Amino acid sequence: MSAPGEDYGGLAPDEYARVLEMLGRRPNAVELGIFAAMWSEHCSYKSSKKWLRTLPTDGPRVLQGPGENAGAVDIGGGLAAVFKMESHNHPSFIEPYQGAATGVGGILRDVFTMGARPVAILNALRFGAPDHEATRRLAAGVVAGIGGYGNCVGVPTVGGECSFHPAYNGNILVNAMAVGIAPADRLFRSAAAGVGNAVVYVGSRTGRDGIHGATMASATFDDEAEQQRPTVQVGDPFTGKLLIEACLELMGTDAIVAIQDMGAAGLTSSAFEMASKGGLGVALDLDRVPQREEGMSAYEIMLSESQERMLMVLRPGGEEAAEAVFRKWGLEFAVIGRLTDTGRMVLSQHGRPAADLPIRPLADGSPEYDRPWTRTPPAPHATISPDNRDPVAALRTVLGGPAGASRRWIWEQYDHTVMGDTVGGPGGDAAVVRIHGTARGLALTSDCTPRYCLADPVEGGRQAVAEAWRNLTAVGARPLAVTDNLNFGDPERPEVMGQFVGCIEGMGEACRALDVPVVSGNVSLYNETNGRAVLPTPVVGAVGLLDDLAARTGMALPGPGVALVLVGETRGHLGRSLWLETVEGREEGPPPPVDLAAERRNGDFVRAEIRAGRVAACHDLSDGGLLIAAAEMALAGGVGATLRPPLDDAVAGLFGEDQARYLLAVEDPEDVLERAAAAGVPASRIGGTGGSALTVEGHSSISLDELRDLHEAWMPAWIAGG
Amino acid sequence: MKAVVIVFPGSNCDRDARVALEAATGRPAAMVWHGDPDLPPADLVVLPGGFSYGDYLRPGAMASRSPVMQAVIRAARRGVRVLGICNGFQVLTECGLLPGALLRNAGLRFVCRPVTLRVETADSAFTGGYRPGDALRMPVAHHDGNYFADAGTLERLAGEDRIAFRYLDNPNGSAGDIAGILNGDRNVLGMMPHPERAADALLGGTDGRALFESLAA
Amino acid sequence: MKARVLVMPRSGVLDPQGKAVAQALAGLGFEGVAAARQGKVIELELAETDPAAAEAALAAMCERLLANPVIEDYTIEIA
Amino acid sequence: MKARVLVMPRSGVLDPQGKAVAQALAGLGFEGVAAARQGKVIELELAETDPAAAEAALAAMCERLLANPVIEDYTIEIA
Ligand SMILES: Nc1ncnc2c1ncn2[C@@H]1O[C@H](COP(=O)(O)OP(=O)(O)O)[C@@H](O)[C@H]1O
Ligand SMILES: [Mg+2]
Repeated sequence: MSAPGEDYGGLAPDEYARVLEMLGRRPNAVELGIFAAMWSEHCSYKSSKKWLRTLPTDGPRVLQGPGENAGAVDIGGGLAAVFKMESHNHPSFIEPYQGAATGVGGILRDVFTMGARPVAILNALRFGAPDHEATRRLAAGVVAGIGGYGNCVGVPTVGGECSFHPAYNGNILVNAMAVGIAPADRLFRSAAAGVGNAVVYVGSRTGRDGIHGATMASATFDDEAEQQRPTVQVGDPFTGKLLIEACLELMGTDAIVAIQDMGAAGLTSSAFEMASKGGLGVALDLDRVPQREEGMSAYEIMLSESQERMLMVLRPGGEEAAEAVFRKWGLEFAVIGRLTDTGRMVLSQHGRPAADLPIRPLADGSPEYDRPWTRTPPAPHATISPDNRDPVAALRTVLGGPAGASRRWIWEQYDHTVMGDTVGGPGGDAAVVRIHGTARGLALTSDCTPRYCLADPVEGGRQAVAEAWRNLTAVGARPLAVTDNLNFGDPERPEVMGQFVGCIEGMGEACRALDVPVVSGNVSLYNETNGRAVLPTPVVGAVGLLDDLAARTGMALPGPGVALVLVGETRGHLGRSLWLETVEGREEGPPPPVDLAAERRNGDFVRAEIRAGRVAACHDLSDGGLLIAAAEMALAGGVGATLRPPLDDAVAGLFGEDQARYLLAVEDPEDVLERAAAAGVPASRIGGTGGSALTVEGHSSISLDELRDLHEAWMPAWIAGG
Repeated sequence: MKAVVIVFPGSNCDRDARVALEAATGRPAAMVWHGDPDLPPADLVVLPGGFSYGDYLRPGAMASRSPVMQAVIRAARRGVRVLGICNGFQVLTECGLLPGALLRNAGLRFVCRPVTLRVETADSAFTGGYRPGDALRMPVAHHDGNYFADAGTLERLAGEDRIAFRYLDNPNGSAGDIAGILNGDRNVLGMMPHPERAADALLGGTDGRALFESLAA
Repeated sequence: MKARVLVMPRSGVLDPQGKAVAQALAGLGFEGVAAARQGKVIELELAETDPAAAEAALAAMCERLLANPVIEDYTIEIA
Repeated sequence: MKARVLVMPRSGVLDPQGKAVAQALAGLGFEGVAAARQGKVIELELAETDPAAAEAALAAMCERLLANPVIEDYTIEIA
């Protein structure tokens, strides 16, 4: 939630004035708390919605765009892929294990609330500098927490990303994405219907978890201050797993009219959203809410963020069967109210009215700001003197340091093989998860390059989408749609707002050009400490489809005697490159420009070649450029390779981060090159496989064993404190 | 062969086990809820992987006390084969069908990675499809797989040829690199690695398949 | 000198393990267990011989490592 | 009546958590920690009011569920 001001329970003065006008009286404490929660940045998207509306959200495959718990796209065979990404940045900074764990729990709920069985989790992590005093502890806790929840519920964590930068010292980012599969014609939604229908609470009991600290500190509530002190949310993945099974079991019947998980602002926002979407009212008896502790106030019950809870509207007569399902799974079940035709939310506790608020006006009347913003000035060109330093020495630095080192230490703590459908787990481009019981698969990835976004938000926004699209393409998948998690600093600062606006502009363009609508997402603002904002980090999570798992590829080189073909144009763009940052220690220059037409042309070409079975291995070029990609492919395949630098300036040719490029291992290069020429796609043969070393022609070489040790050593050594 | 898979609250490899069993036997496997006091007639009972009861208190502790386990113990005593994988192994040691205990991994972290196992004995219905010395690749995925037993027990296990598998690359600190053990009657096997996740070429290996096939034979 | 540190979930903080233990005990037929909470206990063997100094050192260890003040409370017991 | 059950790794049983605690304390500069062992503490709220009866019930709970005799010893403390 946003950082509320001191007065009016967190509302701005003009927002409070609007409350007075809407009610025609002063709100009581509970009502004020509800307004503050519903109109918080987190729940109302007041700073961002003007811009979110500019993103493309529709397409022939879209079954559900933004606005529900998760987005959904048609994946054929009568099935839908349901997915969304969400942040748990602030809670993870306060308590890394529980913050990350509850982040995973929350995003899983968003997905199974739609009627989908969760099949995969991804995570995008941003930590501060490795040598910052808090980073090690935070990283260890966050990774353990993500694993702790996902492993226990038995949903494989198949991919993600992780990077470090001092801008995250005071604000780490923990974004989790969940993907599920549902029958396409049985998606569940949250709009309440049927006056008189039961409003039902299921899951865990309500405690004083996560009630917003700053709101709690407001003048009205400091009576029993100690007792009311909010507590950190603790995840209970065991109950989470039971809740998944119980909900999916009940969803197999026709008992449910509408369902909504209790996420941020708990019962308040779930009840409000269900009623307002259905144009109805709701009357709740708070005494019936299952409570973990004695003496909880109406305010606490309404604003608790206890985990593993859901709200449902049931069909008349469905209550008994539903209760039996939840009892069988050992979960709470309580009818806590009814839908009404009054259009109001009426709460009672201990037989007395506790709140009475109009639903539609509160929902529709939520503030929307057109925050002032300034466009990020173009980054001056970085002068990089061309020289012929040894590219292999630079490779050692990049691959053996925090930016380029293997993330194995992270993903080995995640069960990525449970559910028996992980065809491609972490360590490749996109992860590939089989659609259970079929020969088809989903390709999944998450990407963002914040250092590009900082230098040029529009290019950075474009690039995040393009890289995600490329990762899907690199395994042979057809990109379907994306979700996003927009992590930025304080939107009340025009520079930050300018970054936000720029990134969205770039993302929207790329989504249109690459035909991937945004079907869900999340915005996390105010990620800053003492006026220092995080790097603009619009993480893109993308989902693609493989119609035939046999026609896919991975990045492992297949063996000796295969040609390496570079697809896409190499200009040697070193501005904002990993090389410039890690080898030269300079964060300078504009990021590489993204040519969306070239992305599309090159990607469509590569995908067609993969599907035709002409590609033995493929890796898209991103962070670190060509030589890093070649090294990763050689390590994955356990076979060496020799590479000819594509430019005279070897460093620029090997480390430039020009976009829209792929490195392919192919049996018949002439054939592929001919086809590329016919399609207008730049491609050239730049080397071949063999031996047990990676060699740069005209320079030096490094054995795979040494390369592997370098690549694998950094992260475990760092965590161990070395 | 009639196989039964027990579902505890928090089991999460129950479906995976069923898929592998059905592929090997060509017959549907029955899923039995932990609260059932009885088992349907079966030749094989599988206790699947997962986090029964969240692994709270001790992994497998609460599951080993569920109603269905009394029936499983009786069946095992009658000679019905019982296979415990991962959390199922933990349940088997907790209920006393197998000796020893599974402690927290020596590295204190959850570990999910492919490991290499050496088949130590082919003398059981589970391992009859392998030869002693065979090296098998299959994944582990656990937080508490560090096998412990007192010296006497370890000696007896080895002396009675009851060590089914040892790790060649011990991922968790297990005593004697033990990855799986048999009971004295050789009809109960507990193992930490997941053979059901290594029974499909698409998922990167089929070394686990022979275990299910030899049970089905 | 031997010492013992007890680290418990703070009151109000959800304790899924304790909840599961209470339920399991009830399931086994143990009646009258109204609530259970689970924490950890760390037994330490200290070179320090002065109780007051030991207590101070233990408090520092709890603050820095043994307990997580956001969700846990600790108690120090010196033998 | 409140009671407390302490469950510790038996001597001779490897205690990776205790070992890690001792190492981490040394790493943080706490000297003179010769050894550390980590176990569990379970605090129970019992309906029983007779200490002897409570003790007997707790012993039964430990035997049946709370401790695993292969690896753990338990101690019962009644408030
Ligand atoms: N936090 C993480 N969780 C799981 N997998 C991760 C994580 N961080 C990185 N990975 C995996 O490591 C590999 C390399 O990541 P990255 O360099 O971001 O890939 P790319 O550049 O292809 O997008 C990917 O397979 C990714 O899924
Ligand atoms: Mg990639």
